Amino acid sequence: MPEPFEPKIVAFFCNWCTYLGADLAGTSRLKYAPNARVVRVMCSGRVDPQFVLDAFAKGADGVLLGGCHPGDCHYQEGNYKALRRFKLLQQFLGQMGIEPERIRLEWISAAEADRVRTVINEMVETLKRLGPRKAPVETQFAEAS
Amino acid sequence: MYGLKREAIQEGLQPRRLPVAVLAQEFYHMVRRRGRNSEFSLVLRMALRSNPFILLGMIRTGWKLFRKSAICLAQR
Amino acid sequence: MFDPDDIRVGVYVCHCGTNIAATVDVRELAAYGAGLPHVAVSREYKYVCSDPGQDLIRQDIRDHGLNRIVVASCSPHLHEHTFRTATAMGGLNAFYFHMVNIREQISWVNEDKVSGTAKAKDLLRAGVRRVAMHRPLERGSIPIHPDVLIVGGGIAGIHAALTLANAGKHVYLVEREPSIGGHMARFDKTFPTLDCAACILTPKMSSVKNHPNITLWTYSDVSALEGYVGSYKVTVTRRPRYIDESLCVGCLECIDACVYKQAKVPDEFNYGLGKRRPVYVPFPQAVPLVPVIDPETCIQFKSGKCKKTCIEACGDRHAIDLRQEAKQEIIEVGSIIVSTGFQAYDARRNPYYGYGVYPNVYTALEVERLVNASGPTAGEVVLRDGRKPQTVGIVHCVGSRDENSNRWCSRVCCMYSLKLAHLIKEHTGAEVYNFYIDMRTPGKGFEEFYQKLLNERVHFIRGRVAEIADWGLDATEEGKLVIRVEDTLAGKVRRIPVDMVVLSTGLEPQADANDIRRLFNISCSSEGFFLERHPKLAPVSTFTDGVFLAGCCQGPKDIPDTVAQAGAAAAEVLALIDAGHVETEPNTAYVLDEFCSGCKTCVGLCPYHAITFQEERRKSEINQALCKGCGTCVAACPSAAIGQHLFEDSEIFEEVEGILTYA
Amino acid sequence: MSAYSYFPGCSLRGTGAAYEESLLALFHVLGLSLTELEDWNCCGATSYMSIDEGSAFLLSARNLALAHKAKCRDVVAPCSACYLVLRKTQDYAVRYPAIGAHVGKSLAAANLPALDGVRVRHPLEVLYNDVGADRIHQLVKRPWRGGPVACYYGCQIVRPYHEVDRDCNPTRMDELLNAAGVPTVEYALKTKCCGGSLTGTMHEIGVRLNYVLLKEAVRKRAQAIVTVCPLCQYNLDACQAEIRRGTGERYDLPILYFTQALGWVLGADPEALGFSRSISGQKSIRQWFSTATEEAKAYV
Repeated sequence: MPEPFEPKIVAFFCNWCTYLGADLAGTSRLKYAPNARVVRVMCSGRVDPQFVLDAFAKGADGVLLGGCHPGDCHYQEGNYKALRRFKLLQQFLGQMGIEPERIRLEWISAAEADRVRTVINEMVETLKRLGPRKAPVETQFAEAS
Repeated sequence: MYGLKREAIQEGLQPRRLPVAVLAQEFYHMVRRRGRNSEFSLVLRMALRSNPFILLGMIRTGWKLFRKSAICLAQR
Repeated sequence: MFDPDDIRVGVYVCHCGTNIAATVDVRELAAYGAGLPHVAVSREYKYVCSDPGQDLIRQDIRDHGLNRIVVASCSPHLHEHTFRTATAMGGLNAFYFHMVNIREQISWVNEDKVSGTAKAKDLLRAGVRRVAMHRPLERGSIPIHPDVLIVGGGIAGIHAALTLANAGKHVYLVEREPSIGGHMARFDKTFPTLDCAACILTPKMSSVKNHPNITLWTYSDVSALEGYVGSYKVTVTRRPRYIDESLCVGCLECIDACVYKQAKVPDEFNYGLGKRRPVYVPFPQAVPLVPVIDPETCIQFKSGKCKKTCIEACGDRHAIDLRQEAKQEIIEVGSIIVSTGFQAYDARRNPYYGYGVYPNVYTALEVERLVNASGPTAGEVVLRDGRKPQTVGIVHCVGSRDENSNRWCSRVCCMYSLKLAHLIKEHTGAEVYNFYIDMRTPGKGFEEFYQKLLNERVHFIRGRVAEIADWGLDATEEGKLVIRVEDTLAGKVRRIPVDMVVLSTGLEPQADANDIRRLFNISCSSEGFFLERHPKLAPVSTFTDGVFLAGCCQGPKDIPDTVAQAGAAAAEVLALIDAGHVETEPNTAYVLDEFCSGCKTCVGLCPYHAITFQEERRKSEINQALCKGCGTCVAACPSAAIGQHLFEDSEIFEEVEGILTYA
Repeated sequence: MSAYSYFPGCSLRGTGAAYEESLLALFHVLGLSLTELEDWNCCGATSYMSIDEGSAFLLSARNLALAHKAKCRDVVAPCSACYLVLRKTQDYAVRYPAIGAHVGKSLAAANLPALDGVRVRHPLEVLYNDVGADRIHQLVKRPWRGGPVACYYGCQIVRPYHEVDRDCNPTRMDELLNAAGVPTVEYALKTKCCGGSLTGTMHEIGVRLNYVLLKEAVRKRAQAIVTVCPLCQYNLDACQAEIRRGTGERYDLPILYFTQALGWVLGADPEALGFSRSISGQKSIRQWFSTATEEAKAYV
């Protein structure tokens, strides 16, 4: 019997809000799906679209970006930059044949441990429904770039 | 709460002829039979099964209602 | 000597007692680490953060020639600093270290050992790949400006200010109200010792006024903040009080001279139980003792047709200046203490308690003013119609421990309710009923105080009050307020008629806590109180360096705890100032000249104006002192000409690659 | 014209006949269309729930599905008990997957559509949200000649769901009546229980509850009580004679439906509002509502 599909999510969390929210989820002992692997960045504004493309190219089933709520950025407005890039990126991924649901941007504050759990669980659900990514995209990206 | 009440009625834990339980049972049977219920026959059946004497006390109100055609003997 | 290209990684997997070991197979993980490329040593250890654990790292660096360290343990927010120091002690650059979080992100949030271990392997692999890319870095250093800003002049702000000022530091104390003193100035007695709040507070208030090292600005707000730890630029807006503080001598003759012979305006300090004139001091012991003119109610401001008897009374002191305008003060400080306090829960939000509907339903703070000798009734506990209450009901947990309003326990209500019960009984001889859910008296002398009240024959009924209403069922209830409650000890519903109801309202964050939070770039916990850096180990620090917390803005607490916390915040500030400088993270961004095309995309992106464009070289340049290290410009540079120390593209690519490569 | 499905419920075909008459008259005056669900069945009420939970949800779900089938998804349920049972079914079907699956399967077996998009509405909330107090104010045709009234909401429309009004201190009926020129009194017991079926089963307790409600209304100088539920109306109405006998206190208050009061003010035919069906307070009712026809014409 084949093993059930367990999607792999690469999550880029900002140091000041979402990463702390995930820490709080830990100290609160909230349980959530073990599918996300967190990469810590100082600010969601640091997330270069290339990181996301790279993650997909290397086999991620989904990418989650986490930043501070609008107006709450530790660096004043990095999260707005992230939002702008995210919109473009989502469009671009669509053209690459990657479903827009595979990438998600969420504002999660240091207090919102429960949100971390919900978002990750939801995303795992979504990705399980979508199934493994259709085409090995590496070639597509190679052509695109 | 309903869970407890349901269990109590099923197990017969409530006092015999407790009108609350009788009402629930009569209501249930009436709706099962006809889909809707009629207040007149519901109250009549409940009273007959729990304590027929309370019907005497109801005559006065019942008569008033009947006069105002707020209850009728047959289902509409 | 080792070949610099010869990367030798040491991997340390922490059990954290059973915190990690229970749901991650640490032995398997360490064995897996040993098999990863470049790994020279891979160990598991009970507590890597302990002294022997750190020694192990230092020893291995020497014995095995390690030049990169990876620790798989808790969150970097907890122990990154510890392990960097250990790495440095072993003789390596502190930044040849990377931390893998397998506790907060795995063992605490996952129950299944198999999937947890698999996830841990992914993260460890990513960490090992990343650390190989690390380069040696140096920390920067910022000098600390020795002046301190304290926001909020309640007991927390006052105590912190005096502590710092006594240590010889200059303090700016900014208070929104016309006087310092906060909530404590409104209390009559303090629990459990029943010493008079004014007697212990007012001497401290006048010391603040007279201290040469304290600049006190009341009736003022912090309106803007720039900068960072060590050098903050603060804009304080001083609202006009229409009386010049430097000229006023506090004789208060202007108040007596006001054309309003009768005080008519509901008085904020007494929660509207008393009246004041348009020119007023909030209370007799106010600091500074300088009146305020309220333009909303002053005839001169409203119609321009006042006889201005106040100016006449002030005479040649000329302290009254009706043309005064808001003034901005700009100061530089190195550190900040936020002590903005709490607000009481608005009892109107529980309509079933009838506050605002029935005049004889009071909040606890109102009753504090009633029992206070300097309050609106000169200490007489009387109802609004002048009657003395025969029976009084005190309802605990109004706006606390309630799914429908605030879920937390406000910590002080049980004790202040007991105190009020005692005072009301003492003042009126009334029968006093306390309605409580649980009595919470954890403090020095608190439980003894509760026992004392029991002996005083105050009634205690255990149960949350369902409703307070004025409808009575029989003659004993006519004209009374009826408290309906389930007495959970007697197991029945009771109706208790009383003359007066006191609602013990809980503590909640200030209405504008969110604005304050944004201003100072700090976080709130989910209930809205400011978030401390660590609940146990850094209880007065925030995630913004140089900003500290004291008092109820961080969570409900009583006066002793508030003062202790204020002292702790002052000590943290002193440590910072006396160190003279603070080390900064080296995670700044820098421009690689050879790739910079001079497109200026980055220049406008930087919120700190750290990026300038060098016209003659046609290159961007990043000021290392101004850069905060967010990395937005790095992500935006179309030529990949900007790098960020510690968060290089190459490092992150390696990390992602590590996560996704199946071993 | 807004269109609604109408679920009368068993009571409105019995003791609550005046409610149905006045509701239809009022909706007609307001130009709202009310189409009775074809072949509706009993909502199950609490009694059914006490015997067989599974079928209880099916009973109400069937009605909701009928509304979906009729393509008129706003189901107006005037009886508070019907409203609550239907609303609860809709909620539980979503909240508890097991119930949802059970309901879904049974509906499918009966060739009925799912519950998607069906909204359970109470006429009070329909008037407040879809018509609005301002519009009611503009449409006033007759002056209110009665005394001040106590608005009595009962428990079921405000708890646990808050779509009709707030749970502790609902005010929407007061707002609508005030907009229509009907004075209301502050009535602290507005969401206290009327006893429900207890007047039939545990008679003394039921009467006692109604006594408290009436006493407080009179103390607040209300001259009538306005209700939103056939059972509340019946209890308050029918208990008064017995309370008179038991306590010697004189109670003879008209217990009206809010649809009767609004219907009167907005100019519906008084004959169609079912005033004559009330047991108590007939004297006031005759004074307030019957002789006024000519004067009302003059007023218009």
